[in-house]
Amino acid sequence: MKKPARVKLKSNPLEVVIAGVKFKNPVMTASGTFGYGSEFAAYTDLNKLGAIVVKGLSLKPRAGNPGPRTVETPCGMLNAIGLQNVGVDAFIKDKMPFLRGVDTRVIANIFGETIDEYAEVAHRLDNCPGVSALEINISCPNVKKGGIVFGTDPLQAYAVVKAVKDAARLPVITKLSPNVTDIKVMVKAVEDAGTDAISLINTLTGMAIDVEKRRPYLKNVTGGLSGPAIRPVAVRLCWEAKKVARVPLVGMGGIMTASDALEFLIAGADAVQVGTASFVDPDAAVKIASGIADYLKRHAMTLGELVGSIRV
Amino acid sequence: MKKPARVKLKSNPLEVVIAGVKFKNPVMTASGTFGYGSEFAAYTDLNKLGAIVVKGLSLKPRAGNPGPRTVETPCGMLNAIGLQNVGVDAFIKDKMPFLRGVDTRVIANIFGETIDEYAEVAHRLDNCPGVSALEINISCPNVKKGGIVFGTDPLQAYAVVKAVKDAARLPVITKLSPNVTDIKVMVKAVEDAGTDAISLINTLTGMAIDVEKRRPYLKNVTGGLSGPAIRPVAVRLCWEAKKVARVPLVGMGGIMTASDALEFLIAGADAVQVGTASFVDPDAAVKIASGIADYLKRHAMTLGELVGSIRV
Amino acid sequence: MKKSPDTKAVVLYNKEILPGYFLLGLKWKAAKAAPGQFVMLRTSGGFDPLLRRPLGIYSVINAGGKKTFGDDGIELLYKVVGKGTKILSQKVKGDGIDVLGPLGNGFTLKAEHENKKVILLSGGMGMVPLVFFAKALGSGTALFGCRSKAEVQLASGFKKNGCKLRVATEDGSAGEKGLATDLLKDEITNDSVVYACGPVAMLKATAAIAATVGAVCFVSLERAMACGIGACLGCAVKSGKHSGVYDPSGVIENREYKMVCSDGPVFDGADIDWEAF
Amino acid sequence: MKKSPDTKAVVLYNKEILPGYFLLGLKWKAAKAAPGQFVMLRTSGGFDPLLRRPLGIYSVINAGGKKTFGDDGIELLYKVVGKGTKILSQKVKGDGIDVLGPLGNGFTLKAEHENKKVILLSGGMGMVPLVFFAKALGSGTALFGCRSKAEVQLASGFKKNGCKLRVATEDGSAGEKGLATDLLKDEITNDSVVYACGPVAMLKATAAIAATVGAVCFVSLERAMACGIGACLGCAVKSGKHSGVYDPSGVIENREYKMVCSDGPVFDGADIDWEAF
Ligand SMILES: Cc1cc2nc3c(=O)[nH]c(=O)nc-3n(C[C@H](O)[C@H](O)[C@H](O)COP(=O)(O)OP(=O)(O)OC[C@H]3O[C@@H](n4cnc5c(N)ncnc54)[C@H](O)[C@@H]3O)c2cc1C
Ligand SMILES: Cc1cc2nc3c(=O)[nH]c(=O)nc-3n(C[C@H](O)[C@H](O)[C@H](O)COP(=O)(O)OP(=O)(O)OC[C@H]3O[C@@H](n4cnc5c(N)ncnc54)[C@H](O)[C@@H]3O)c2cc1C
Ligand SMILES: Cc1cc2nc3c(=O)[nH]c(=O)nc-3n(C[C@H](O)[C@H](O)[C@H](O)COP(=O)(O)O)c2cc1C
Ligand SMILES: Cc1cc2nc3c(=O)[nH]c(=O)nc-3n(C[C@H](O)[C@H](O)[C@H](O)COP(=O)(O)O)c2cc1C
Ligand code: FES
Ligand code: FES
Repeated sequence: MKKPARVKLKSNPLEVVIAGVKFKNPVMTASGTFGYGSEFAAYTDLNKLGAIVVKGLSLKPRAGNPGPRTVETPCGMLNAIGLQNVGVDAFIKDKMPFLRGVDTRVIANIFGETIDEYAEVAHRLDNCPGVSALEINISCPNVKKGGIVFGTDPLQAYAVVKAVKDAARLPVITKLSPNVTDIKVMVKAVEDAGTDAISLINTLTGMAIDVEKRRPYLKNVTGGLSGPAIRPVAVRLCWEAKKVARVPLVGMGGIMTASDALEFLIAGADAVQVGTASFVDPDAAVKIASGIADYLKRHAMTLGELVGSIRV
Repeated sequence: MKKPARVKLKSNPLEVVIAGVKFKNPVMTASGTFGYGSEFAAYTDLNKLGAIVVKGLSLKPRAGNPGPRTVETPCGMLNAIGLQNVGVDAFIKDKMPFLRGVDTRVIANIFGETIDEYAEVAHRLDNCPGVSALEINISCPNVKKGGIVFGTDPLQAYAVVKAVKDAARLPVITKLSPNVTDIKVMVKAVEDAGTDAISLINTLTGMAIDVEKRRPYLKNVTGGLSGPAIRPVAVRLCWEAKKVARVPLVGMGGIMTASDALEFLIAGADAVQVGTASFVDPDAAVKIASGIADYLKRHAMTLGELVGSIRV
Repeated sequence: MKKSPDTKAVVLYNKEILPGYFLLGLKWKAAKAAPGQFVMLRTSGGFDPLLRRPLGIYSVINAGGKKTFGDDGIELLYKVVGKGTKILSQKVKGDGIDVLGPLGNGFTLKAEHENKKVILLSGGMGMVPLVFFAKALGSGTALFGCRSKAEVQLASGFKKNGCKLRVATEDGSAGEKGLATDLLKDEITNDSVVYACGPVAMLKATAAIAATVGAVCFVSLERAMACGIGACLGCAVKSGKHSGVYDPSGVIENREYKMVCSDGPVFDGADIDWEAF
Repeated sequence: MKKSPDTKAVVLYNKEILPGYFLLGLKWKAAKAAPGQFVMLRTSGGFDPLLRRPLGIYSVINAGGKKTFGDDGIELLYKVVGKGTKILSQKVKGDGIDVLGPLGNGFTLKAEHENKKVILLSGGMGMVPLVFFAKALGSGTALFGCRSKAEVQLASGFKKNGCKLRVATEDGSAGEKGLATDLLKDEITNDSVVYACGPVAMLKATAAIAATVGAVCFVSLERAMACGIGACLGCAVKSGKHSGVYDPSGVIENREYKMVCSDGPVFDGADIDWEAF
């Protein structure tokens, strides 16, 4: 036992391989909460991130929803951005050069109003140097067409993932919605379609009302709830997904600290994503990665031993 | 317009009729968070409550789950009580005499492991003086049999409600689970079965992990998430249910203040229930009722005008 | 039917008596309390932390009593362990705090135990209710265990209140090296009555030792609490009326759940299913 | 690539200058700021409130400058409106506060506007960035509107910084009775450049008045902000490059969304789709 331990000390104890891609640590920034990476360059060391998952990309640029688009709720926030983004071509042309200069992995979060659109976006990213994987957003609750429909119907989810797998050679992570009766059905559907990994959870659909105006705070009426408020639901879904999943899981939902991230890893996630926390502290993801390293050292465990180590 | 306004001033502006039952105000205490009422007698004026919904009752007394049964989460708490209760007969014999002495409505929350058990509990309460309505808990996530299975499957939900309606003449409120893909399907199912009103939401299923011990905090592993954290989800579900519901709605989930309660009323609930807030402040429900009265006065509105007044 | 009782307390002082340990004096009208009772207090006006925090009562301040502040009130003694106690430690004189209580059933010396040898056994913050109880008793043998010398001062109240005090530290830096239950083994006889409060492992061992020698023992338990008044049924411990001797190797079946907040926090040590804790 | 910049500020003072209005002096290394920029600060260490709060910069404190505290830092002026500002108001000298910034693009007097008549128009707390701007300009006409006499003092900084000040109160209890935009109608000519900050209705009216007389106008907007650095895309306002005159009755189509935090908070008033606000 002693020899391998010494070998491990020399290598990177946080390294993790998901869907064939090696990440320097299991802490990624969640899509939509970290822009295209450059926005955070002045506030954190991007080179210390496991990966940057960029804002959801569609075929054409999207203007997004009218404002107000966000509102704070107890230990959380609602957002209805409406997937405003520069479009996949502008992303490849204008955003990737910066990202290629960062020593981290780039995961492109993709979105479409139709299955064909998903496939086309995936296809265009497939040949873009520096993109390590695709994350399929089948679960965004804030757009009229697509999004949540694909994310709550196993047949539709299957079709989207299948189309993306056929259109691209890049590893595919499918991001699931929590707004379903049984996450296990969704896990099986996207696995059957060939997804290489699963990330969860996207936001819970919520709503907040300005009682003085008797109007919803968000122009879009409903929005996606994120932040620490949803963490117990996210950990539970991650743990339920783990029971049936054959592919690696990437857990998220309300991770603010290393301890929060550890809950997901212990529940069975191979990696985590940090979302809303980056708004509160732009350096959160980096701090969380180092907190996980501290924990592993303190408990003399490897990351592999930690993942799924929950005893119920 | 002036005359009716003066008439209204003399009557009770908070009075509301739900399923044929008149309540002095639209603020009830939620099942499981207010014991059998007597526990709170020293801390609040029970006579000022719209109704007391008692802890879920089963046919036989239930011991409940081993502890720990609760854990705090960000702006919320998880519970896995396991429906510990004295059983319907002891309730009628030992708890009702006290409750009959309180000048408020009593709603009996009922639960069964089988459809027959639901029907039998309902039947025994049907002849108990002082019980004004039944609330069917088809949505408790913390017991092995029954509970959540009935609450997430429209056919099972239909069967439970139908059986209770056939077994009792008391008005029936069916309490829905938020852990479903489409609340509208559940609304329709229980309406078709003849429910007189719908209450929502019960807790969201969640989980929290002690990362030092790498064990779930709750002995039951998962538990029900309640408190302000879930309010945006609850308001959204209430608003969605309202779009299709023909029967009155009783909204709940994270109501801590009058303003929170108003969100539900504005979204379309005819009344609200206050749960976790009573732990934080045993007088919360009474304060919320008086806060709603203040709001109506300040905005020169009737309760009827307020309900469903949201403009989207 | 009573209206809401007075839950409004005002901070008289909030002193760090040892690093991380605070003595909180509260002016509070509702300050009628018995040893072993506790209060539930809101540490913040917001909802994170959401729930009240349970704290044992360390002493009662009576206008005109020994400690005179011109006010009735209570003293709490707490250790900063998480976000609630952290926020509490930042309160200053004059701040308002919402306090519910006094709650639960505390320590009492029953008539049938009056001639027995009284042992007050505590570990760490478990001394809080027992120092209060010592004041009521005016005598007894106090056994106190803690990590090291730094915390020994916590037990000074026992001596002030007329008890003989023996201390054990885990690292041997003060008193005897070892656990409070090691001292207990010295002191206990079949004619002792033991009152204990501290970590669950200590209480479990205490119940076993008492059962072995045939002594009576009462323990004050801790559980995460949401309501503190017996309503949420969250603070359950497996228990039950039985009169047999506690057998740590056996499993006691068919025990009811008791609520720590309203049935306790003080229980007969023989009445707890320690295996299920 | 930079590591995390210094976000640690320390409270120098936090004075209630008017009931409900606080002047907060922060010692802060990162205190390089231009008028109209803002900071995002964490009001509590917990997660309720969760998000940072945006506050405009009222002045920069320079060691050796006019206001000498021996420290570099900034001054913020805020009104207590909700839970975040409430918590903020309880901070005392020496407390740490986490501050991100300075953020956004503020007010500048462009070369092509240097010979125009400068009007600084503000309502309520909207005076904050404009008093700072006035200091940089050293002259100009300041128009300030507020509810009543009690708040007039907020505008005193304009005079100190060399501006002519005219005040309007809604209730007529001080200055002229009416709105700041009533004063604007008096003062504005086609050769004016107006800088405005305040309630959205005021800004909308200002843009309309400026468009009518053919003046240039810049407005500082407010939106709920999650990140403050252009990443969440939450603080969007409908805008777009166009050079026509603003027509409040018409709808301007095909305008892009701009982010208040990173594209603004100061925008050309003619560049905002006021109907969609
Ligand atoms: C009846 C009773 C009387 C008590 N009397 C005292 C007292 O006199 N002085 C004192 O310092 N403490 C006392 N405690 C413990 C005290 O309630 C906890 O330390 C406090 O609630 C922690 O709150 P927090 O927000 O600071 O910590 P949290 O952030 O909630 O948690 C920090 C750590 O403390 C643990 N913890 C949380 N709640 C409890 C709890 N109820 N019991 C045990 N561990 C807990 C958590 O597991 C975690 O590891 C008492 C507890 C009970 C049930
Ligand atoms: C760029 C910018 C600069 C600002 N500069 C200042 C300043 O210098 N001084 C100052 O006092 N205030 C300023 N504000 C407004 C300030 O951010 C809000 O008053 C503050 O965030 C309220 O926080 P709270 O937690 O106290 O209130 P909350 O509890 O969040 O809300 C209380 C009330 O304030 C409203 N509110 C919340 N957030 C905002 C917001 N961002 N803008 C407008 N209304 C809001 C809510 O709708 C609610 O009615 C600025 C806002 C922006 C966007
Ligand atoms: C402002 C905002 C924008 C988001 N945009 C996207 C998106 O474009 N694509 C996506 O898959 N998820 C998006 N999400 C969801 C997050 O990636 C993440 O799943 C969710 O916020 C839960 O994690 P958190 O609680 O850590 O924020 C967004 C979330 C927020 C708050
Ligand atoms: C400790 C606890 C026990 C509960 N027990 C029951 C129950 O017996 N029957 C039931 O229908 N709901 C039960 N609930 C759910 C509540 O009635 C309510 O639906 C939920 O807590 C959401 O409301 P809140 O956020 O205001 O607490 C319980 C909730 C809590 C916190
Ligand atoms: S804490 Fe609620 S029953 Fe004990
Ligand atoms: S606040 Fe996030 S983009 Fe402006």
